[in-house]
Amino acid sequence: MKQNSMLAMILAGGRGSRLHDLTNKMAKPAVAYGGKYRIIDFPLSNCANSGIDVVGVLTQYESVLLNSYVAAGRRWGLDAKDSGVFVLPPREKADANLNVYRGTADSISQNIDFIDSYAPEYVLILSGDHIYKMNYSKMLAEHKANNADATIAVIEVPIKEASRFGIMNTNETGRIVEFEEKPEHPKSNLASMGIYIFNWKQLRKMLVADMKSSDSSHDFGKDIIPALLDNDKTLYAYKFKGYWKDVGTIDSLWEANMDLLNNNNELDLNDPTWKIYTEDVTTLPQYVGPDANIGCAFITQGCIIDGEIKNSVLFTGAKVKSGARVIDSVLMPGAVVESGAMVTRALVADGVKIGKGAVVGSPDSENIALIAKHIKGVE
Amino acid sequence: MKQNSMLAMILAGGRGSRLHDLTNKMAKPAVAYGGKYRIIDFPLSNCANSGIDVVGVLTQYESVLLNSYVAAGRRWGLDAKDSGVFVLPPREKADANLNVYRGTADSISQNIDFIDSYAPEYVLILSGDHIYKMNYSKMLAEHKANNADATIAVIEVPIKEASRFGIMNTNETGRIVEFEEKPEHPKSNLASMGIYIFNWKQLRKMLVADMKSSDSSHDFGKDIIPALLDNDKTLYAYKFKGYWKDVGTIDSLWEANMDLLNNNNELDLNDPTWKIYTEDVTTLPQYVGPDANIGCAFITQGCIIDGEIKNSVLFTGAKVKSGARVIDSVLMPGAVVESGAMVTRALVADGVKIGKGAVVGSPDSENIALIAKHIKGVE
Amino acid sequence: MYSAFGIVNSTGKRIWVDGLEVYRPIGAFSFMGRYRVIDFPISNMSNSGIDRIQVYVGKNPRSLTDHLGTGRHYNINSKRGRLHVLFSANTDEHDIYNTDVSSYLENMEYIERMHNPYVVIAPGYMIYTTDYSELIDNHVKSGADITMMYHSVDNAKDTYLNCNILNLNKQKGVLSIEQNNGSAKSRAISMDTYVMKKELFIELVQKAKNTSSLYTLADIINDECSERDVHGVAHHGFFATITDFRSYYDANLSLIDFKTAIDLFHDDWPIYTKTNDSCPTQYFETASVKNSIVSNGCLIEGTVEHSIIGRGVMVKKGAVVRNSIVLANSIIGANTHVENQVVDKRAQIQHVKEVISAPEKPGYIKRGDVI
Amino acid sequence: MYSAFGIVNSTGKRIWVDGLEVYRPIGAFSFMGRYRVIDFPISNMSNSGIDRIQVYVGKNPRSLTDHLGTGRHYNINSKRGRLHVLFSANTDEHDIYNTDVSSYLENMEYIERMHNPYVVIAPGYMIYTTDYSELIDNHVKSGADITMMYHSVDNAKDTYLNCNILNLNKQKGVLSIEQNNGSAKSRAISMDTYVMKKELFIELVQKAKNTSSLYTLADIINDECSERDVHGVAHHGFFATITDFRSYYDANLSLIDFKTAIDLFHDDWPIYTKTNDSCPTQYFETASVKNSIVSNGCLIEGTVEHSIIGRGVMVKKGAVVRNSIVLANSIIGANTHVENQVVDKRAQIQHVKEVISAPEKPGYIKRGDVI
Repeated sequence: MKQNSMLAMILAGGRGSRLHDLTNKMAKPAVAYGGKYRIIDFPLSNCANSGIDVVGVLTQYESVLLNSYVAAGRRWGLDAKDSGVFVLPPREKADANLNVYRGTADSISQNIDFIDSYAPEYVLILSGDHIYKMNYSKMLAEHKANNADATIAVIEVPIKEASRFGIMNTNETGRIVEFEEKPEHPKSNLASMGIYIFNWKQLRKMLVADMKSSDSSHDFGKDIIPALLDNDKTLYAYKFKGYWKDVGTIDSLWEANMDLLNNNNELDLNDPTWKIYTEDVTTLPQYVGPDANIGCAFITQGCIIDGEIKNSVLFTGAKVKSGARVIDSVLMPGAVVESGAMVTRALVADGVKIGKGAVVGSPDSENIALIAKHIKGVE
Repeated sequence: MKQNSMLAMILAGGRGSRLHDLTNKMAKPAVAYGGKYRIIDFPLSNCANSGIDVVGVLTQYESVLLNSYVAAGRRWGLDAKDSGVFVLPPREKADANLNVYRGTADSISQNIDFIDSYAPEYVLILSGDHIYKMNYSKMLAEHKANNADATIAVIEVPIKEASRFGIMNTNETGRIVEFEEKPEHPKSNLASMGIYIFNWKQLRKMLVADMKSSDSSHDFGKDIIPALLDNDKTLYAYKFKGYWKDVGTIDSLWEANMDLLNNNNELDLNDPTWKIYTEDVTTLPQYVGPDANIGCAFITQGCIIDGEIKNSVLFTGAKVKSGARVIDSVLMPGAVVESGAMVTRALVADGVKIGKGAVVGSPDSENIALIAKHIKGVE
Repeated sequence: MYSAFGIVNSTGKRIWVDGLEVYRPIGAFSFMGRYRVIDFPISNMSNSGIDRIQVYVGKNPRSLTDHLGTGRHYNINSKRGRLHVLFSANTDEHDIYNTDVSSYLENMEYIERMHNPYVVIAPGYMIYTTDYSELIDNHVKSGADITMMYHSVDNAKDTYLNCNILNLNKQKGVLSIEQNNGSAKSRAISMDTYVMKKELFIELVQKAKNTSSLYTLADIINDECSERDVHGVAHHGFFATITDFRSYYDANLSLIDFKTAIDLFHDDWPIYTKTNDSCPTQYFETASVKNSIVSNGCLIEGTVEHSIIGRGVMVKKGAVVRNSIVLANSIIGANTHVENQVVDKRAQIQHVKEVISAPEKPGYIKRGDVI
Repeated sequence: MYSAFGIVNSTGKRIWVDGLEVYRPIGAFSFMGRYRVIDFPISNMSNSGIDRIQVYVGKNPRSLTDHLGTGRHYNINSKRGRLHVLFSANTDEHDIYNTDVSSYLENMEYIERMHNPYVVIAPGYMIYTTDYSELIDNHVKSGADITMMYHSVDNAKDTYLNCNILNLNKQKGVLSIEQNNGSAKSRAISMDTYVMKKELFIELVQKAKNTSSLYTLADIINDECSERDVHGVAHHGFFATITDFRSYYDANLSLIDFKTAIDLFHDDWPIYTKTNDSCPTQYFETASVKNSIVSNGCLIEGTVEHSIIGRGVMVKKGAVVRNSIVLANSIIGANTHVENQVVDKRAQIQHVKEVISAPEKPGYIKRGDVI
């Protein structure tokens, strides 16, 4: 088996503005999730576990934190001899000025030279902001077995929600016969997960043509996939079963965290055969004090708990003082809840402090409260 | 001793257009040197050997090769727990569009958040395109001993060449009293090496002010240093003795390579106490064939030599066939000289092939011939 | 700072821990759930700017070499620096010839090759934090031949009995080093931590060998006290020696008190260890945890009090764990009651419903045992 | 591809090399100046997509563990994969009980923990390249219980005498495995390379132990040949076994011929090794080098012919090196003449001006010797 026969490119340029203040200073893929992870740990760990050696990460918006985070490829074991995680922001070239990426396809087009330098047979295109575990080597095996030009991972969604997604209509062999972006009357419930395998030589040709096309929006979903279908290329759907979540809003980010509290949650972060790797943080162990009262919670190292925690997820270094209560909430890294404070149905952002006796969130709120600034105590 | 008390920032955005075709597809700091190195290996290895853990590399022009090259921090051992080499290209922010770096100082200003995240006491500013070995921890010790606001490394140049440099005029204690950029009538022969140590808090203030100034060119030499002197800050010169070379032209790049052939060359790449680290390339060992005739040469692993080599430097994977002659020349990585060909006073670029019986370069040429395209053989 | 290399040694002959030692050397012992004992001396060195560290390992090197790797997780530059594991061929722990000095002699080639003028020697079986760069500065400024660290205690009558004590004069000069015989309460316990010139170190090792095959470094320094300037430096802060089962148990449990812990851990002094990439710990509805240290990757349905829970441990419904240290990947079965125990790695308490020892004599469940 | 883990073992009892072995195990031997012997099996596995590799080491583990590190330089993912060094407590090379089977038994816990259904076992003392993923595919398709590799030679009368041979039927079924007694020229030499299910491997190890304490894996497979489907697969390309001093010398020198080398090295099959960050080699005016392999970091002023020059070697003015292997950091002094020798690491030829052995009996200069 030749190594590097498939190279992965992760699209991580998005701002994720519906996450509001969480993404003011960091790109969406860098947002924290699940106690100790960042969202981009999922595609990166999936790559490592699928035997992919080289990963390009296409960044653009507020990328300093994201860039330094993914550059430490050791976190996912992607720092061996011929492997690596490579940050690929827009750049100035001999024949082109510095310019933003015009679309998902354009970001790949502008890095053709990078991909060429590894001469892969296949290129895997991924999103940097989805939470799921997937073995891409199985998808590649299907792609090869189908002798496909492109393979697109799909997940079954409830048919009534299908009109929110890009829907793949397939024949009985799984071959894609039609692609509809957010169709009003969906014909199938197979939603595209934004995960594509292409044969590099063929994709390369299409990208070169697409770059020159003035009426293209340079997007995989809007331009490349329809063009492939128009040209009668063989596109196959790869059916994925399991947990998959696109955390586009504060509510869905909160939900995705709450999903971890289910007794047998589908994501199963504890599975030793498919670990999700992340930053190795140096902290104290998790301290549980004499006044603690913890029930139904997901809590990680560096937390110091002396209050009540119910149905909540606590991230690295979160502190809950004696007499404080945290219910149905998410405390992001370093958040502090002072004694007597009460946090309900809230997402407390990184390092934010809830002062003594303060009350944030409410059990009856429709939406989850994002607490992105310190809350003064009530004396 | 607190770790990370000094963080290094390497300015590596320059195109180096006087290196012509060598820098069409790569930034100058990525240019090959000395058989197996790239120029940027020198500041990066110096950092590693000086005990610096975190290095930011400011890139801009054709940075894909440079970015992936420096991102593999393992090459310089800069991949331990809390250390790293971080690529810092221009980026889009919540309050700013994607824009090129406007000058050396601006590239630092645009990454204040990156530096702040490490909270260093001192920041070391380096050029990515100089060849030298230097212990920055000694420079820092002098900076501390002098209680200086800034320390600038200087090297003595012949006084008649001094007008080509930025010249530091110092008093008897080494304190800088005046800085003149390329003075017509230099008062001293202490040329700035473009290596600065600043106290971060102070520099940070100046940079914030400089960003807003409309008549600044946002350059360390032109704006920041003069401003510090104008404000009566204490700036000291740190005298460096040893090999130092700015390889701005094909001739000087060739010369710097030829310097390695001296019996006791000052750069001494063989010193086990100050190694220069670089990419670990997987190649065969160096093969010397039955017809080889090698005298006065610097040759590295992966070369296959069966011809005559005199007074030349051969880079990784260069091949010289039986009956070929290479004299007073530099063969960059993967260059091939076919049998019967003759190469004299030339620099053969990466992967370029000199065909059978071809003759390139001339013993009497004033300048070194840069051979950047395949040369057809003479049958 | 003056340039020094580091030596971490735990092959001295006095340190023998029943139970856990069968499987792994003291340095490899789990500590506070997420650390190993050896993480402390190595992190101290790394934080002190020492990036060339020799670790001497004896019997059962696997667990230590696995844990140490190339030292990247201790923030040691893998090119310029080096965490170098050196082996002793003489691996019988009970062999009286198996001294620290004999391990240095076996690897003298690698000691001689060090470029650094000074050496810092620290034991692999003591838990403390200190800045060795200050100690080296102190050593150079004082002009001493040897600088040793000590920790003053007032409970030396019945603890620290496996340790050496220093007899000091008013100027903190070391008059002699002898084993603690428990005859006095207040003692200066030797921390087995030394700074000296590399050359002197080599000279002492040779001298120890020429004097007696059983001599340790401490023995020869004791002999040299009268001739040389041996200086003692006091250590403040948390200090524990892991020399027997009881001291292992006590040192762990004492750090459950957060006030004690901050006497050992400081914000600018990270204690590094090797990550296992475990996910956070999941507490279920029925969990009740108080006054404990809990590692990642656990599934907790039962009651935990005043205990240390290692990585990946399951505490099933109805189980009670009290005053115990549960090592990684053990299972405390449903409705079992574990009190005053050290439960070693991968053990399972399933069938026996009560494993309770007297507080003054904590029990030990062997690695991998299913009981 | 079917999922397999790898085992590299060189603790079998038959392999004993005089001279170099005193300092380090065969896997740690320098080969062609820049490699170690063990780089070949590990690179084969890494290139075949095997990323969990157990390396069993016996006596003198330092040089091997230093060289292997965490396996990053073999392109093994350090999280998902693992280059796991396992030790044998029984470290006496001459001890007849020190079989490969005994080292597996000692570490059975780590074999059992592997998730992969198949195992590939390769020796740490043979030099060849092959794609194990094809071998595994072949194994699964053929339905064999065990697949073994062999290399057909026609000089088995006076070489490969330390090796096993396979007796094969027409369908390449293995009828028996026996030691090469030199009775025939044409033989199928066993490459000590096996593919089988993990469960069968564990079963065979247990069976070997129950049969005899001296049994090796090859012995028990020989016993099982009649009961099970043991399939032989031929290997083509360069093949060398390092089982004694002479075979070490010959294998090295044979690869000076570039045509032989390309029978071993292929463009898409990198042989990884650990870099030493040496600078390129400097040839001076007076140098004359022909027909040789030269490593980096050398300073060459003298004459070198048909030799292998290791890293950081100095060949001084007027010196002549011919038909020799000079290992790292040795010095060939001015006006000395070295012919038909293996000069071990850090040796210095200074005072004796001629070190010439007969071509049929090459000489050996010990590590660090100054002569």
